Amino acid sequence: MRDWLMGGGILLVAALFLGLMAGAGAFTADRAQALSYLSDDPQVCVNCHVMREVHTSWERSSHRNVARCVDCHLPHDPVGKWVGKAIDGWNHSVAFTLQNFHEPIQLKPRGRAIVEQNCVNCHIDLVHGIVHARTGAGAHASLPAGKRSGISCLHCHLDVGHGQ
Amino acid sequence: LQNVAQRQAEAREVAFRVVEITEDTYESSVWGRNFPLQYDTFMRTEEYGVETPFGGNVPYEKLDKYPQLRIMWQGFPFELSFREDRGHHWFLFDQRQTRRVQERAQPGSCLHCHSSVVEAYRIAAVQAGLPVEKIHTEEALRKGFDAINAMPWAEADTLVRNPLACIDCHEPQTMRLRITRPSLKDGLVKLANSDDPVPHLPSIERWRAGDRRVPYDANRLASRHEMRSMICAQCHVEYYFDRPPVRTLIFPWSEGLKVEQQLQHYDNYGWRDWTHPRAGSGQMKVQHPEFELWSQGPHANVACADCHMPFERVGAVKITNHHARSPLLNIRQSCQTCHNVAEDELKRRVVTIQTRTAALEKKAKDAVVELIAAIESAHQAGATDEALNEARTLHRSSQFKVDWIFNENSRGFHAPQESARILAEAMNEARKGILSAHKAEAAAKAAGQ
Amino acid sequence: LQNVAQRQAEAREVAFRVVEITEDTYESSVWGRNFPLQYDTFMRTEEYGVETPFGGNVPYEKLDKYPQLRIMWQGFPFELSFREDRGHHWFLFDQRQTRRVQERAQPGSCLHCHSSVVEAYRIAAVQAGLPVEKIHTEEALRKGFDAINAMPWAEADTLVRNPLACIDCHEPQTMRLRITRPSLKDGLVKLANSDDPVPHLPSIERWRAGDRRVPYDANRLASRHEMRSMICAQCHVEYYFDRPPVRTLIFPWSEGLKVEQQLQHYDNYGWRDWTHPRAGSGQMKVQHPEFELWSQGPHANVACADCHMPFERVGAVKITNHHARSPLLNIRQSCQTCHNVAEDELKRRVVTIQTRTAALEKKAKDAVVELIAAIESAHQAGATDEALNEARTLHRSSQFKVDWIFNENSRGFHAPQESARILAEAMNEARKGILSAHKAEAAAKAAGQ
Ligand code: HEC
Ligand code: HEC
Ligand code: HEC
Ligand code: HEC
Ligand code: HEC
Ligand code: HEC
Ligand code: HEC
Ligand code: HEC
Ligand code: HEC
Ligand code: HEC
Ligand code: HEC
Ligand code: HEC
Ligand code: HEC
Ligand code: HEC
Ligand SMILES: [Ca+2]
Ligand SMILES: [Ca+2]
Repeated sequence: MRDWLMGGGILLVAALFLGLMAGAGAFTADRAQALSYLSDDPQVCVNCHVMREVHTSWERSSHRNVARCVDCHLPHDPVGKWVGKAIDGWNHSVAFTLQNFHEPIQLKPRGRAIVEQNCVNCHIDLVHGIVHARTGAGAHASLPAGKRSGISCLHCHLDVGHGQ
Repeated sequence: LQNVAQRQAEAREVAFRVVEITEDTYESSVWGRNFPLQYDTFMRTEEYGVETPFGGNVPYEKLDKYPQLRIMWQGFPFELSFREDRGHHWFLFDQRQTRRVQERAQPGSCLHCHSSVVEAYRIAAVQAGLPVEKIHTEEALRKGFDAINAMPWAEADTLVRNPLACIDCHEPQTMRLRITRPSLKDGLVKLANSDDPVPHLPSIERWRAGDRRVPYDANRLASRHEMRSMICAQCHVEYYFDRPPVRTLIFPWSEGLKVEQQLQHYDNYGWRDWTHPRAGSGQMKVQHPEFELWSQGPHANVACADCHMPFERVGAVKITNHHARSPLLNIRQSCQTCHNVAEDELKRRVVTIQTRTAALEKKAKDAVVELIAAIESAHQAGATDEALNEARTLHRSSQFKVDWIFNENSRGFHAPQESARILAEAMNEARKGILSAHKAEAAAKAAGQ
Repeated sequence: LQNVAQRQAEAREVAFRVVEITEDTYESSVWGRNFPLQYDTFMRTEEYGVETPFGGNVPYEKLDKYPQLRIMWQGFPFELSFREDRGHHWFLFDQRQTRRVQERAQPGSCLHCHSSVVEAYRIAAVQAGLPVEKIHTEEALRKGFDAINAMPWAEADTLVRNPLACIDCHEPQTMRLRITRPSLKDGLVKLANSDDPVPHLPSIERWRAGDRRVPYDANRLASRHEMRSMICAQCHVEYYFDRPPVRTLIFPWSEGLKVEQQLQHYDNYGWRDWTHPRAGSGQMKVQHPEFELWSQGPHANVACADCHMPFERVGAVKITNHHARSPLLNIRQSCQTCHNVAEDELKRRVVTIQTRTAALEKKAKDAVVELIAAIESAHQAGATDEALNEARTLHRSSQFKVDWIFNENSRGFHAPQESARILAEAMNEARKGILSAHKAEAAAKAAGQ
C-alpha cells in the first residue's frame, strides 16, 4: 500500500498540502520528510522527537496491533480524513516551527472529538446500546459519540491509546 | 473490508423491540422483555447477605453495633431500629417492616423514595381534580406528591405496588434518564439559587450565569453525565418533612450542599425534627447524604453510575450493570478502567480511608454522648435554660455533623478530607459544649448555696 | 529556519563531557559545565519573592501572621523567629542569619541539612583518625557526622562553604542518586525494623520479608523511583538532637512514620525538647515532616521529584527541572503529565484542600492556647502536679499534632484526609485537657477553703 501512495494519485493532494504549507514551512516541510506525512504509517509521526513518547506508549498500549495513530486521530470517512490531514499538517508545521505549543501536548477539542467518534466507529457493535439508547419505531438517527450523545468514551478509557 | 458506515447500519437493529413500552408500563418485567440483559442485572438487587469491611448488604441492626446511637436519637423513631441498607429490590419491603413505621406515625412522604411511586402520584393527581389528559405531565407528579405527602403513611402505602422500577429513572420511548421525583426538582432549584459553587454540575453554573428567568430544570438542562448522578439524588440525600398538615418532603439545599449550609437552612427556618428528652436541645436526624458528600470529594466529576452501575460486557454487547451495590464487590468494573491498579491495592486504599473515618466517628460520638449527659446533669442541678443555651446550640450542631458523616453510606470514601473535617468540627463543638454545661452547672450550684 | 536540523542534532549530543568530575568536586559550577541545562534550572533556586495562596518563597515572619505560635513555642528558640521557607540556594544563608542561631546556642547537627556538608564530614573524619584512603567511604561520612554533631554550631559553621550542591544527591561518575546523609540512613533502618506498613516503599517491604541479617541500606536496595523521594527525606523530615554531649541528629522513626508512632518513639525514650514555662508540660517542636505526611497520602506512589523536580523539554532534550519550588508555580510540568485537567481547575483543587486544612489548624491552635492558659491558671490556684498530669499529657500530645500539620509545608495537600484526621485528634485532646485542668483547679479551690 505504501508504494501505491508514493507513486500514484497522491500528487493532487500533495499539491494541496504543500500549498497549505507554502507560506511558512517550505524548508521545514522538506527536511521533516513532509511527503511521508501523507502516509498512514505510525513511523511517520515519530519523525518528530516530540511524538516519540506517544509513539512508545502506543507501542505498549492495548491498541498497538489493532489501531495505528491515524485510525484514532484522523476521521475515518475518506473526505474527512484528507481534510483532517491538511489541517493537522498545517497546525503541526506551524507549532513545530514556532515551538509555541502547550506542553505537555494535549488533545484540543477538535482532536478529541475525532478520537471519540473513532472509538464508536470501531466499537459500534459493542457500544451501540449505550451510545444512543434509542428504541422503538422511528428511532432517531444514531447519535455520534461525544457532544451530542453525551457519552465520552475517554471519560473512562483515557489510556487506551497511550497506556499510563 | 466492510466499511464503517455499513456496519453502523447493521448495529442499529441490535435492540429489537419485542413489546411496546409506554408511560403506563409500570411493571419492570415488561421493560425487561425489551432489555433482558439490563433487567437480569437489575433483578440481582434482590441478593443480600454479603459484607464489606464497612458496607455491603447484610441488614444488621446498627443500634446494637453502635449503642451510642440510641442515646443520640432518644425521642425520635430512629431509636427503635436503624439497619444497614441493602438492594433496591427491598426498599418497599424494608420500609413496611421497620419498627419506625410499625410503632410510630409516619407521613405518606416516605413513599417518595421507598416505592415506584410514579403511578400512585398520577392517580392521586387525577383524583385531586387534575384533567386526565394531563396524567403523564410533571404537573401530575407534583399534584400527586402534594396529596400523598399529606396522607398518613398506612393510607398512602395502599396506593403503591412496587419497589424501584425502570420507569422511576427512564423515559419509556427514548430510555433517556429523567428525574421523576418532585423533591429533587425543588432541591435543585434551591441549590441553583444559592451561592454554593458546584463546579461538578456545569448545567447549574451555566443556568446561574443566564438570566434566571425560568427556574432551573434538570430534565431540560442537565447533561447525560450529570443525570448519571442526579437520578440517585432523588433519594440518596438528607431530607425532612415540613410541618403538618402538608408534611412536604424537602431537601434542605437553599444555602448549598455543605453540612454547615444545610444547618443554616434549618436554622433560618427555625426547624427541629424533635427535642432531645435528656438534653432539651432542638435536634435534626440526618439521613444518607450521599449526593451531598460525594459533591465535596475528589470523585465529584465521576458519576454515581460510573462506580455503582458500571458498564459490563455481556457477550458482544456492552450494557449498564443495574446491580447497584458496594463497588468493592465489583472492583474490576467499578474502578479499574480509570485506575490501572491491582484490585487488592484499590480495596486497601478504600479501607484505609474508611478506617480513618470510623476512628474519628467513634470519638465524635463519645463527645456528643458526654455532652448530652453534661447538659442533663446541669439542668438537674438547676441550671437555667438561658445558661444552657450555648451548650444546647453546640449539641444541635455537633450531633448534626456526626449524623451527617455516620449516616452517609460510604464511611467517608465519597469525600475523605471533608468527612474528617466535619468530624473534627463536631468533636471541637461537642467538647466546647461540655465545658459550657459544666460552667452552667457550677454557677447553678454556687447560686443554690 | 534550520531548526529541524538543529533539533535533530541536539537530540543526539545530550551528555558531552567537558570536565572530569570526581568525589572531590564539591563545587556545583564545575558539575554545571558538564550539565549546563540542569545547572541553569538548579541555580534558579536563588529566585524568591513569589507567593502562592498557602506557600511560595516570600520569607515572611510566620510568628507575626500566626501569633498563637509564640505562646505554643514559648521557652524554645522557635519563639524568636520562624519564616516561610524559600529556595535551596538560601538554606545556609538563612540558617546563619536566623535569630534561632544568633541568640541561642545550637549544635553542629543543624548543618546536616543546612549545608553541602559532605566535604566537612570527610575532613572531620580524617582529623578524628580515619585513614585518609577511606575518605570517600560511607564510614567517613558517619565519623564526620558524629564529630560535627557534637561541635557548637559556630565552630561547625566554619567547616562548611556551600548550600545544596550536586554532590549532595549525585554520585559523580554515574550521576546516580545516592543518600549522603547519615540521619536518613539511620532513620530508614529504624523504619524497616518497625511494623508500620509502607506499601509505597517496596524495597523496605522486600527487606522485611528477607532474613534481615544485613541492615536495610537504601543506596543498595532502593529503586530509582524510591530514590526520587528518599533524597528529599534527608532533610524534609521531623527530627531531634539527642542529649548533649553527642547531640546526634535523629529521625524518630523506630515505631513508624505516622504522627502517633513518632510520639510513641519520644515517649519510649522519655524525651522532651523543652518544658513549656507556662504549662509545665514536656513538649517537642515538630519541623517539616513532608516525607512522613506525603507517605500517608494519595500521592505516596508519586515521587517528590515528580512534582517538585518535573521533566522539562529544552529543545530536543528532556531534563529534570532542578528548580525545586511550589508546584503551583509550574502546574503544566508538575501536574498535567498525569492529570489531563485545566491548570486553574488543578489549582482550585489544591487550594480547596489547603483551605480546609487552614480552617482546622486555626481551631486546633485556639484549643491548644486555651489549654496552656487553663493549666497555668489551675497551677496558680494550687493544683498539684499529680492533678495536672492528665492535662499536661494531653497538651504534649495535642500540640505535637498541631505542630506536625502546621509546620508541614504543603498545608495538608500531601495527605488531605490524614491532615484533617490529625487536627481532629489534636482538637479533641486539647479540649479534653482544658476540661481536666478546670477540674484540677476546682478541686484545688475546694481543698483550699
Ligand atoms: C513535524 C513534527 C511532527 C510530526 C511529523 C507529527 N507531529 Fe503531531 N504534533 C507535533 C507538535 C509540535 C504538536 C503540538 C502542537 C499542538 O499542540 O497544536 C503535535 C500535536 C499533535 C496532537 C495533539 C494536538 C491536537 O491537535 O489535538 C496529535 C493528536 C498529533 N500531534 C498526532 C500526530 C500524528 C497522528 C502524526 C502522524 C500522522 C503526527 N502527529 C506527526 C509535531 C509533529
Ligand atoms: C486507540 C486509539 C489511539 C491510537 C491508536 C493512538 N492514539 Fe494518540 N491519543 C489517543 C487518546 C485517547 C488520547 C488522549 C490521551 C490523554 O488526553 O491523556 C491521545 C493523545 C495523543 C496526543 C496528545 C498528547 C497526549 O499524550 O495526550 C498525541 C500527540 C497523540 N495521541 C499522537 C499519537 C500518535 C503519534 C500515535 C501513533 C503512534 C497515536 N497517537 C495512536 C488515542 C489513540
Ligand atoms: C481501528 C479500530 C479501532 C479504534 C479507532 C479504536 N479501537 Fe478499541 N479496539 C479495537 C480492537 C480491534 C480491539 C481488540 C478486540 C476487542 O477487544 O474488541 C480493541 C480493544 C479495545 C478495548 C479493550 C482492551 C482495553 O484496552 O481494555 C477497549 C477498552 C477499547 N478498545 C476502547 C477504545 C476507545 C475508548 C477508543 C477511542 C479512543 C478505541 N477503542 C478506538 C479497535 C479499535
Ligand atoms: C462510565 C465509564 C465508561 C464509559 C463512559 C465507557 N466505557 Fe467502555 N468500558 C467500561 C468498563 C467498566 C469496561 C469493562 C467491562 C467488563 O470488563 O465487562 C469497559 C469495556 C470496554 C471495551 C472492552 C470490552 C472487553 O472487555 O473486551 C470496549 C471496546 C469499550 N469499553 C469501548 C468503549 C467506547 C467505544 C466507549 C464510548 C462510546 C466507552 N467504552 C465508554 C467503562 C466505560
Ligand atoms: C429522600 C428519600 C427518602 C425518604 C423520604 C425516606 N427514605 Fe428511607 N431510605 C432512603 C435511602 C436512600 C435509604 C438507603 C440508605 C440508608 O439506609 O442509609 C433508605 C433506607 C431506609 C430503610 C432501610 C435501612 C434502615 O434504616 O433500617 C428503612 C427501614 C427506611 N429507609 C425507612 C424510611 C421511613 C420509615 C421513611 C419515612 C419516615 C423513609 N425511609 C423516608 C431514602 C429515603
Ligand atoms: C427512588 C429512590 C432511590 C433511587 C432513585 C436510588 N436509590 Fe439507591 N437506595 C434506595 C433505598 C431506599 C435503598 C435501601 C434499600 C433497603 O435497604 O431496603 C437504597 C440502597 C442503595 C444501595 C445499597 C445496596 C446494597 O447492596 O447495599 C446502593 C449502592 C444504592 N442504593 C445506590 C444507588 C445509585 C447509584 C442510584 C442511582 C443510579 C440509586 N441508588 C438510586 C433508594 C433509591
Ligand atoms: C469513585 C466511585 C464512587 C462514586 C462516584 C460514588 N460512589 Fe458510592 N460508594 C463507593 C465506594 C467505594 C463505597 C463503599 C462501599 C463499601 O464500603 O463497601 C460506596 C458506598 C455507597 C453506598 C453504600 C453501599 C453499601 O455497601 O451499603 C451508597 C448507597 C452509595 N455509595 C451511593 C452513591 C451515590 C448516590 C453516589 C453519587 C451521588 C455515589 N455513591 C458515588 C464508590 C463511589
Ligand atoms: C436507579 C435508576 C435506574 C433504574 C431504576 C433503571 N435504570 Fe436503566 N439505566 C440507568 C443508568 C444510570 C443508565 C446509564 C445511562 C447513560 O449512560 O446515559 C441506564 C441505562 C439503561 C439502558 C441503556 C443501555 C445501557 O445498558 O446503558 C437500558 C436499555 C436500560 N437502562 C434499561 C433499564 C431497564 C430494563 C430497567 C428496569 C429493569 C432499568 N433500566 C431501570 C439507571 C436506571
Ligand atoms: C470515571 C473514572 C473513575 C472511576 C470509575 C473511579 N475513579 Fe477514582 N479517581 C478518578 C479521578 C479523576 C481521581 C482524582 C485524581 C485525578 O484527578 O486523577 C480519582 C481519585 C481516586 C483516589 C485518590 C483520592 C482519594 O479519595 O483519596 C482513590 C483512592 C480512588 N480514586 C479510588 C477509586 C475507587 C476505589 C474506585 C471504584 C469504587 C474509583 N476510584 C473509581 C477517576 C475515577
Ligand atoms: C533534618 C534536616 C534539618 C535540620 C537538622 C535542621 N533543619 Fe532547618 N530546615 C530544614 C528544612 C527541610 C527546611 C525548609 C522547610 C521549612 O522551613 O519548614 C528548613 C528551614 C530552616 C530555616 C528557614 C525557615 C525558618 O525557620 O525561618 C531556618 C532559619 C532553619 N531551618 C534553621 C535551622 C537551625 C537553626 C537548625 C539547627 C537547630 C536547623 N535548621 C536544623 C531542615 C533541617
Ligand atoms: C540537604 C537538605 C535538603 C535536601 C536534600 C532537600 N531539601 Fe528542600 N529545602 C531544604 C531547606 C533547608 C529548605 C529551606 C531553605 C530556606 O528557606 O532557606 C528547603 C526548601 C525547599 C522548598 C521550598 C522552596 C520554595 O521556593 O519555597 C521545596 C519545594 C523543597 N525544599 C523541596 C525539596 C525536594 C523535592 C527535595 C528532593 C528532590 C529536597 N527539597 C531536598 C533542605 C533540603
Ligand atoms: C502530587 C504532587 C506532589 C508530591 C508527590 C509532593 N509534593 Fe510537595 N507540594 C505539592 C504541592 C501542590 C504543594 C503546595 C504548594 C503551595 O502551597 O504553593 C507542595 C508543597 C511542598 C513544600 C513547600 C513549598 C513552598 O511553597 O514553600 C515542600 C518543601 C514540599 N512540598 C516538599 C515535598 C517533599 C519532600 C515531597 C516528597 C516527600 C513532596 N513534596 C511530594 C505537591 C507535591
Ligand atoms: C535535591 C537533590 C538534587 C540535587 C542537589 C541535584 N540533583 Fe540532579 N537530579 C535530582 C533528581 C531527583 C534527578 C532525577 C533522577 C532520576 O530520575 O533518576 C536528577 C537528575 C539529574 C541528571 C540526569 C538527567 C536529567 O536531567 O534527569 C543530571 C545530569 C543532573 N541531575 C545534574 C545535576 C547537577 C549538575 C546538579 C548540581 C548543579 C544536580 N543535579 C543537583 C536531584 C538532585
Ligand atoms: C506521576 C503522576 C502524578 C503527578 C505528577 C501528580 N498526580 Fe495527582 N494523582 C495521581 C494519582 C495516581 C492519584 C490518585 C488517584 C488515582 O489513583 O488515579 C492522584 C490524585 C490526585 C488528586 C485527588 C486526591 C486528593 O488528594 O484529593 C488531586 C487533587 C491531585 N492528584 C492533584 C495533583 C496536583 C495538583 C499535582 C501537581 C502538583 C499532581 N496531582 C501531580 C498522579 C499524579
Ligand atoms: Ca433529615
Ligand atoms: Ca523535632
